[in-house]
Order: sequence, then structure tokens, then C-alpha cells
Amino acid sequence: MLKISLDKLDELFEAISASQTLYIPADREDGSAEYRKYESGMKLSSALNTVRSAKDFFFPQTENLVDFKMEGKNIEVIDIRKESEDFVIFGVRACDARSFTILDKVFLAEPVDSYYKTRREHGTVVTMACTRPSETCFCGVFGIDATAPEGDAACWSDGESIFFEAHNDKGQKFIDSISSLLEEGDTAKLEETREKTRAILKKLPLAGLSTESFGGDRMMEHFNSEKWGELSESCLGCGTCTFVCPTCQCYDIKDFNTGHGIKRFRCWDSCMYSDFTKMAHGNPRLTQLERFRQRFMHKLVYFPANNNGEFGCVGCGRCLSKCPISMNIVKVMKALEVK
Amino acid sequence: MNNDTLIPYIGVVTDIRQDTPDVKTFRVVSPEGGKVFEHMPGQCAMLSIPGVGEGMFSITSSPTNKEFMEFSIKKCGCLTTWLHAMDVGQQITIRGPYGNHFPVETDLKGKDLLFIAGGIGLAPLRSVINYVRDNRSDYGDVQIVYGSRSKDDLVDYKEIIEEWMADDGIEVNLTIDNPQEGWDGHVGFVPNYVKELNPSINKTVLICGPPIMIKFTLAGLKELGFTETQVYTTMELRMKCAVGKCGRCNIGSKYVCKDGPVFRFDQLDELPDEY
Amino acid sequence: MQEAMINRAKQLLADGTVNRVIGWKRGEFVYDVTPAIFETAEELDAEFVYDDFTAANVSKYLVKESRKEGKILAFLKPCDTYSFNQLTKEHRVVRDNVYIIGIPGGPKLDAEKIKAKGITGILGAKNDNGTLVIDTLYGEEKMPYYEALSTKCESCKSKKHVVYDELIGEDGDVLESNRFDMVEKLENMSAQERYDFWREQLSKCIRCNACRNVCPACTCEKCVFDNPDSGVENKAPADSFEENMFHIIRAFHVAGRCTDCGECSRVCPQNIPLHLLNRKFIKDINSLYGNYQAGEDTTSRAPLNDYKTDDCEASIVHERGVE
Amino acid sequence: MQVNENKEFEPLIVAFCCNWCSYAGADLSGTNRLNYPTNVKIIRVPCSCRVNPMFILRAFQRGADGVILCGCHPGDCHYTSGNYFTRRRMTLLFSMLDFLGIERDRTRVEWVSAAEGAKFAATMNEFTEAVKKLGPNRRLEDLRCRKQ
Repeated sequence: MLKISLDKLDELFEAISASQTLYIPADREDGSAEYRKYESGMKLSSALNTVRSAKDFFFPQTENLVDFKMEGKNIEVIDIRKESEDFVIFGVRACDARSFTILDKVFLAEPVDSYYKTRREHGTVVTMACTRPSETCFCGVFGIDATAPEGDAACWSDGESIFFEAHNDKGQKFIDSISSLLEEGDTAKLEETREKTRAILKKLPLAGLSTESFGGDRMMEHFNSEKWGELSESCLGCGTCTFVCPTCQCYDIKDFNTGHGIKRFRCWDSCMYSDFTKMAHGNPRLTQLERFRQRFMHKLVYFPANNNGEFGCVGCGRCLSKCPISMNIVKVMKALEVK
Repeated sequence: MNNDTLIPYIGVVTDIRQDTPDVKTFRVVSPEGGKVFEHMPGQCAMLSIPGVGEGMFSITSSPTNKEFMEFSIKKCGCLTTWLHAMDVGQQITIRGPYGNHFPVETDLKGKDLLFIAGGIGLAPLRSVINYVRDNRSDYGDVQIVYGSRSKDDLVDYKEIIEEWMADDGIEVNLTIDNPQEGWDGHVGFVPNYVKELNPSINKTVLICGPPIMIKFTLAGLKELGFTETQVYTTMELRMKCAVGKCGRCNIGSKYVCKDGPVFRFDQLDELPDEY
Repeated sequence: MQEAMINRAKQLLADGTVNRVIGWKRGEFVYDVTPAIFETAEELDAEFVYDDFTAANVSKYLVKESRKEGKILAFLKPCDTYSFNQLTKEHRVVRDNVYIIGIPGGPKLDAEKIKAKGITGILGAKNDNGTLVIDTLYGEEKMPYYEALSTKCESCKSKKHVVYDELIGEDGDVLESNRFDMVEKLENMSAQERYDFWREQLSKCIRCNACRNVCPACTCEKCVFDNPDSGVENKAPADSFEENMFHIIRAFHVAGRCTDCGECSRVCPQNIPLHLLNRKFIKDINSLYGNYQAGEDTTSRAPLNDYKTDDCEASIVHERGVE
Repeated sequence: MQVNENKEFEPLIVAFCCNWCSYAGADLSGTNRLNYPTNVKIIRVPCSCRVNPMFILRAFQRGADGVILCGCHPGDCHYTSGNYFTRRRMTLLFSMLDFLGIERDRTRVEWVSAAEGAKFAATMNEFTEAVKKLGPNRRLEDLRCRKQ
């Protein structure tokens, strides 16, 4: 397997960023991590994952869709779309890598979302296998192997070197572009590291969680469950869970009047917000219970119903650590579980 | 780059007709003349005034009309108020067509049809009614039951009287909620009127109107012996993208904008009651 | 403590004084407690928890809960009683429908602070004479206890309960706190440094609105940011201006009413020190209009609903501090 | 912000003026043919305390380089006490803007009576000069609103 020594990581990043934009998880001063555009001297974060997920790269929180110019009774439509430039996201975890295939199912379904598609085509996802999963991790529940992440190319660290493997042409192209820095390496120690990680994954506190009670065919049963009242009673109705979630993809389209034109933009929206379904003549989801239910039903029932049983959650654990009142999908799954 | 469905076309409003005190019908063509796009009866389009808002409206004209599209719009919120205030010649943005349509080429073909509408609920059905009138030989008897608050609130009253009632094989039954001077027709609510009319139960029903009317009419139809597989309706929820991605117009796993707006009642029965 | 609370709650449920209890419910891990309502003794026994991680302030829930049928028992920490009192003053809670038991606060821990040390896989945490001993998937880890304190507890302003029906444990005193230290530090920076500091902090904002929704002072039926006609983006930091605008207005709308409970910073998923904005207002009010502690009483006029004819002019801002 | 032909920066100033004193004061300065910069845009408000902090921020968003609020002298408010509340609010708001590192000279409160036409003109001249020195507002502008 091709590898690069960890102390040559700077050289690697320099080489990648010389030809295209590179994003890596970097540490913030408060100890958390975020994706940043690579600049010389920047260090790869050792944190398990970033606070914000990697979905931003393909589905940014706000983006301009189209501009309008209004003159008298006339409207001019200005297509402001640009071809995206090539970029690399390095160090994506297995959970986030899977979230892209989930987002693909939404945005690349007919009619294709061209804004998403162009970024997806131009972005190379280089994943990094986990070595120190956290107590909040439960990706295994959704069939994700944290020691064998998806993505265009994957890499593994054995504590001394990083090993590379391509999963498709785009990944191969990426590895070819840095091949002068790589050398063939022995994977014995890597196998050992992976084995250790697998052992940890098995004894994670949430490893025993089951998805058996959920899926597209359980719609009415779960929708009408009496548990929702108790589960949602302390929900604040904020958007934290949806905004840190790598798979939440609901959006709003709004117009902004700049004073010299109209910008129509799209921004993330949250089904937890009270105005999400509000119409001129009323709102079908009036209480937080209904809005709370929508979010979890979508991930555990509606999404699988429309996507051959695939769930809309990747078990990254962000909502577990970030919800202000610590109510999350794991607690919902445990409460709704049919024994 | 291909055109993205979120980037709208321009439409020009060439005619505005005041139908009722709070409903206007707008005629829209492309700036080059002709229709902006083709559609099927029951499908919708997203109309917008940039800076004001965008909303989903059902296309009320029949696809058989090759010159223009029409939208009957009730003054209700921010966008519709703006639309009501505009003049002929105004450009708007339009994208579509969205959603499914009434199965005029399959399930409805050869059937006797019963249309039941209340208030502005006639708008989506008008497209089907005119489609059926223009392809008269493909369908059996047509019966229309239409009710509104008052005579003045009957949308397309002129067209109903002058064209629909004049057609052979079309029976039109109008009703208004309360007695009114100058009205010698039926008075009463739609659900009761339908029961009084006692339509034959081999008809296929297309129903649209306020939720409460739909609820009671459906119950009445069931009493008469209709089954849910015979009854179609069309829904409306808040929409932003209109292509099943923005995630707000769902009823259970179905998106009204993509999987709807036309549903058969047995399909709705399998979905959570959240509309 | 937890034992005593459960026992007293059970008594009050049994004798009909209250028909439900608001407190905290055990989660999956040692730290993820959820505010919850308990209706039976069994529920209390099974799930009620009060420990180092029950930092959440339950006062705001009482806005709705106190309008429901029957009386509710609320366990309030000293800082929570300030929030509750302020809500009473603003007629947002029905005081008579709440039975308040004051409980000693004691500093609370923040799991985020532990994780920030690079400690993952947290399974348990115990205070051992000033050292926090953390049991993890990767073995035992240790860190100084005070470094794991929730930001809001680092500079506790008071151990005194300003409202209660009964107490469990002893009442404490208002403390001399160092809570304005960081505000002062910023004030002494240059305008450019302050600008850079806040740009870095506020650019992290994802507009999840958690700070607003958790705030016991933010109880408007309809928030100004949720008014589509206001032209403010209520869920998108579409421009750096929007980020500034939201946080200035959020803090301004609670100026003079904010009790400095620290919930805004506690819930921020991006760890923005939002409480500094609120504290800046509190500090200004104290220095310009006389010391004022929101929630301390239910009768005094709030500083922004009040004036003196000889108040300082706005130009004072231009004359003092570092430019 | 406007940059005229010889590229000299002309700040855009928004002046909120209370209907009873300052707006009349502005009027008087006009009838007395006193000069003040044309880039001062006056917005009339019923009372200085009608000005919500959001108005001030919104003015900056929409391209103002400086915002000045004018009202009756303390004690002379048409509604008895409106300007006293204004004074507290604006003091706190300006202090907060300063705290966020936004140039403190971009905001000001000035009391101008209906008889003080000269003061109005002088204040506007002086304020415009002060803002001019600061240059265009960059710290509290909305990039989407900037004219290309």
C-alpha cells in the first residue's frame, strides 16, 4: 500500500494545495475542530470530528441561486451559476462520507440540482479511518465501518504513516497527483491499529442499538406512537440538531432585496422551526411535538421508505453532543424500539 | 450548463379577470407569445414576484388550450395580494410544471365523472373539466357539483353558465351556502347537496375544496356506497422547491409537490393525518 | 442531594400539593441529562437525576407549565431563581402555580470542556479532591476539576435563592464574582483587536437560534427575527452583517432583563462566548445607571424602562475607554 | 457610500430626526439657507424614541457610513419623556457597537430644537467631516448591498 510518513504531512498538503484548494479539519482554540482552507503551516486536527459536518462543501448553508433585476413591469433573470473549481476535502470521517451518498439521493434525483452537482463533480473526498471513536459514535448501527471509510480515496494512519487507497477514478487521479511523495509501505502495523479500533467499535456504548424497529413499512405505527409527547416535551425548537447534522438537507428559498436588485438565495432550514410549514392560511404542524416527530420520522421512516430502506442517519453523534437539552436520535430510537 | 429547475422563466400577464370579490384569474404567456410550457390537468406551477415571494398554484386552464395558461388565485397572503394589485403587462416568473396530474389518460378514460368543488377548489378541477369537454368522446357522463359562499363567490360563473351548461352530457349543479336575492338555485352546503343528488355509484369522483368540505363530502359519498379508490383529490401544503428536495410539503413519506398534488383517497389513508 | 430531592418530590406528589415535577432526566451517558417532567413516584425513582451535569436552567419551561392545570414542583438552583423571579416580574409565569424548592447549585460540569482536552469515549466522571477522574473507553484520564466547569459556573454571581417555597440544604450569599474580567479585558483592547475578536467568534455562528430559544428572558410570543416582514434572515448567516445584527439585537432585547444565567453560552454548539455581550450591557448599566441585578426582586423598574433627568449623554461612549 | 468622479469619498449619512424639534430644526436651517452636505438623508420619526436599534443597524446595512439621531433637548420631549429613554438605549447600543470594534464616531446622538437651525447645519457638517475621516463603513456593511 502507498504511504507517506506523518512528518511529511506538511509536504503533502503543500503539494495538494499547489494545484487545487484543499480543506482539512483544523483545531480551534477552544479545542473543537472545523474544516479550514489549507494554508502553509496549518496542522491536521487530531479531534475525532468537526463540529459542523462536511456537507457544507456540497450544500453550503447559504448560496445564491439566481439574481433578478426589476424594471417597471419587466423582470430580468440573471443566471449567476459558475462552474465550480476543483477542490479536495481531506480527512473526512466514514460517517460524513456516507452522508454524501445520502445527500446524493436527494439532490441528484431527477430533477438534478445543478448547484449541488457541479460541486460534487469538482470535489474529491479523501476519507480518514477513525482510530479513537467516541462514546457518541454509532455509525456501525447503519452499516458503516469506521475503519474502512468510503469516499473517492481513503487513508489510514498507523501512528507513523498514512496509507492511501483509491476507490474510484477520481480517487486514483488524486493519488497519482501526489504519487511522487508516496512510497510503498508495509501494512502490518496498520492492520494491528485497525484491529484495535474494531475491538473498540464493538464495545462502544451505543453499539447495541438496533434499526430493526424502523423502516418505511412502520409509518403509521411510529407516527401514532404515544411516546412523542414525552420525547419532545423539553425540545427548545432550535435548529442545532439539523444544522450540525450531515444528512439534514431541508432548505428554504428566499429573496433578498439589495436595493439594486433581488438575490434569490437558498439556505438551510430546519423542520424544528415553527415557520417551517407555515402558510398564509395555516400551519399543518402547529406544535413542537409534530415538528420534532417530523425530523425523526424523516430519518428513520420516510427516508427509508423512499430509498430502499436506507436510513437518513449516519451515526456521527453530533446531535448527541450538541443538543442543548440532550435529546437525540438515539433516545428516540430506544424509546420507539419495538421489543 | 443545463438549465436548473430552480431558475424560473419569465411569464407575461396578458389578461386579468376579476372572478369573485377575492379571486382573480390571470392569463400568462411567454414573452415571445404562446405557452411557457405544456402541462397535464392537475399539475401546478411556481409563480413568483422576485422580492415578494414564490408560491405554488394549480394551472386552471386546460392543456388543450394551446395559446396561454390561466391561474385562478384567491387573495390570501403576501404574494397573492401583490398579484391581485398588479396590472396587465406585468412580468412574473414562472417555473414548472410540477407534480402529478389527474389520470385523464388512464384511470379516468371511459368513466362517468363526478366533479365536486367548493369555493376556489374549482380552480384545479377546471383544467380537468375543460380537458374532458375538449376530448368529450373519451369520457362518459359528466356531473359537476359546485358550491360557494354566495353567488358572487362562484368562480368562473360566466363560463359555467355559458359553456359548461350548454354542453350536452354535462350536468351542472350549483349551490350557495345561504339564500340570496337573485338566486333561485339550490341553497345548502356541498356535502348535503351531493347526498341529495344521490349520484350513481359507478362514477369516478374528483373533489377539491376546503378540508372540512372534503371531509364531510367523502363521508357522504361513502354512505352512498362509493369506495375510496373511486375518489381523487388534490392537496396543497407549503412548498419552496417544488421538486421534492426542500423537505416541507411531505405527508408522511410522500411529497405533495412531487408525489402529489393528486392523490386517491385510499393512498391518503396509508399516510399520517398531517395535512 | 438527589435522594433528598426525590423523597421530597414524592411526598409533595403524594399529598397533592403538586401534580408534577420538573427536573432532570438521566441520559445515555453520564453527562447528557434532559430537562423533563415527572408525574409519578416510579418515574422519579427510575429517571430523576441531580448531579454535576444538571446545568440546564428549567425556569423557562415554567412559562408554559405554570399555565397548565395544577401546581408544578420546580427544583431551582440559585441562578435559576433569578430567572424565575424575572419571569414573575414580567408576568410570564404564574407564581401561584409553581412550588419552588431551592437547591444548592454547586458548580456544574461541561462535557465539552472535558472533550476539549482531547478526552474521548467518556463513560464516567468523578470528582476526587479537585481532580476529575474520567473513566473512558481508552482507560482512566484525569484533569483538574475546575477546568471542566461549565463557563457559567466559573464566575458564579450568587449562591443565594431569591425566591423559594422551601429549601433543601442551606441558602448561600451573593458572591463577589470576577464575571466582568473578560469584558474588561476586551474593553482595553484596541477597536481593531475587538473587531477581529468578535468577527472570529461571530463568524462561527450557524444561526441555530439555540441561544435565543434557551434564554429565559427571550419569551416573546413571536420573536422579531421570526417576522418575515422584518426582512431579517432568521436562519441564515447570509452575510457578516446578519451575524452582527442578530447578536447585537438578541443581547439588546434582553438588556436590563438578563440575569446572567449563562445558558446562551452553554448551549452554543460553536462555543461562541455570547454571555460576554450580555455582560457588557450589565456592566454598562451598573456603571452608568447604578448597580442593578435583574431577577433580584419583582418590583424594581428595569433600567431601560426607567430614566433620570441627569443621565449621562450617549457621547460618554466616545469619551471613555480605548478607541 | 458614494465615490464621486475625482474619487473623493463622500460619506452617506442617515439622520433620524424627531418630528417636533429636530425635523423643524432641519427645516429652519433650510429656510435660513444654511449649508449642510447633500449626502445627509433625513428620516423623520415621531419621536427619537421611535428609533429601534434595528433601524440604526439597518441603515448601516443599506450603505450608510454614519448614523445620527436627533431629538428634542432633554426635558423638552413632546411626549414628556421619550428622549430620556432614547438616551439610555442609544448609550447602551453605541457602547455595544464600540465593544464589537465598530468605529465609535459613526454613531451620534444630538439634541436639536426647532429653533436651532444653525446648530443642525453645524452638527451635520461636523459629523459628516468626522465620518469622512473614517472612510467607508466596512465593519457593519452588508456585502450583498454594495454596488458593484
